[in-house]
Amino acid sequence: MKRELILTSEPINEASLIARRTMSGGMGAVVNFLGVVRGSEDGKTISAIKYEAFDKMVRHQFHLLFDEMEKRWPIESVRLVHRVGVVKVNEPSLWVEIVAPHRGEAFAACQWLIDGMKRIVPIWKKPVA
Amino acid sequence: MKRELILTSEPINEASLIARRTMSGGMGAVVNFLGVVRGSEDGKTISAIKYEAFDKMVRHQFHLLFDEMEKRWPIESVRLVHRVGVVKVNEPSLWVEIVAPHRGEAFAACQWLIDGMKRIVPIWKKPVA
Amino acid sequence: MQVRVTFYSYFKELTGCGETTETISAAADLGALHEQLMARFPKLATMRRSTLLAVGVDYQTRDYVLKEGDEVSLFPPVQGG
Amino acid sequence: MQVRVTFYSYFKELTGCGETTETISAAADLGALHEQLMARFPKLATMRRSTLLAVGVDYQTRDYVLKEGDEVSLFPPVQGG
Repeated sequence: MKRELILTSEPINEASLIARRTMSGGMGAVVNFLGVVRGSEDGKTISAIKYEAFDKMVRHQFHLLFDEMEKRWPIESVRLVHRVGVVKVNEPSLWVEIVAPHRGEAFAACQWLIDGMKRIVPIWKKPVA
Repeated sequence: MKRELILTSEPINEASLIARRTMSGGMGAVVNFLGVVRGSEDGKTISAIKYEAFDKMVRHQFHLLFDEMEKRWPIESVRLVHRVGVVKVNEPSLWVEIVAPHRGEAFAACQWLIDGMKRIVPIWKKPVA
Repeated sequence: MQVRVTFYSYFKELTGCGETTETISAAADLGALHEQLMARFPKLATMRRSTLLAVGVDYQTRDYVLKEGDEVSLFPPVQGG
Repeated sequence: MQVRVTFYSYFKELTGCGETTETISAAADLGALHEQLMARFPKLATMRRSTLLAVGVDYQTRDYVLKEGDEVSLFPPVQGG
């Protein structure tokens, strides 16, 4: 399984990520997820979210999740980009892509990965008023 | 709910579809699905799939699915592009996008829509050797 | 009464035609039309149980009563995606 | 024995510092270190049940026995995405 993990303070460039996608002939499904900063958090209007990451542990925990994904599903490629630092409202903070033979496993793995991230990957949010 | 449905014999241009995306401040999740023609069908190597569509009924049935989606989930936008005619191996035949406030409903709706399509939308495949 | 019938996908191969016009008795239902078509195109009968029936752009069940001008479609299970 | 402790997210506000060094008895476990830190930084105790504990880049449970040079992290529930 190909893996790409990017933690970045730069805006997520979907178009360039998609342009770099490679997939082999046996692959029939690509699922992309984009998480976007919403204009309110806990009912309060915000202008941005500041993401803090325990960088080294983030990388390690994501790779533990990738290891487990690889055991569970026949995935060819996983790519994940997470912003750190200040992300303005309406900007994406997370981009995930799964390439797999069939849609069932692509959807399952993508959702499982995001759920796993929200459980164990040490990233925190702080609303910016 | 915004709806866009395209049946086309032209290649699917993901980059331009993504560039045209609009979403309001309350939206936090975008799920994209890309279905790609695989190199084999029922164990035989193929070079392409020819898609036949009962055009008018395809449009009607998709809109019935969109109506139902709108009742079930708070979706802001659904866009779906399906190729007709010959689609070569490794080329996408289907592109779907759901924009919603949260990821749960975006994933659920996207999968439900594809399942619904495979149940009722009159499109057929013919492998090309 | 006459209705126009269109076949899709490999039903065109089974019948040897894409479209036909079928004469049916007044108040015949879709089930009766299907039987008549299977008698005329015996290969269609091999798909009896998995045939989908539509009138216009909507699916209909076998007890749908046909009206003058109805456009009927017969096709195998759909396979989009 | 001394261990380095790092706080993340609003634990930094609760303790008023991002990093500290804590002196612990030999063979103390992570639970004992947590108790010691809550005694030193009382506001940490409000988060007692939801505190996550890591040594290096791995989560550890309270019965993990600390070793010289361990880098311990304390933080609230994670919120990526």
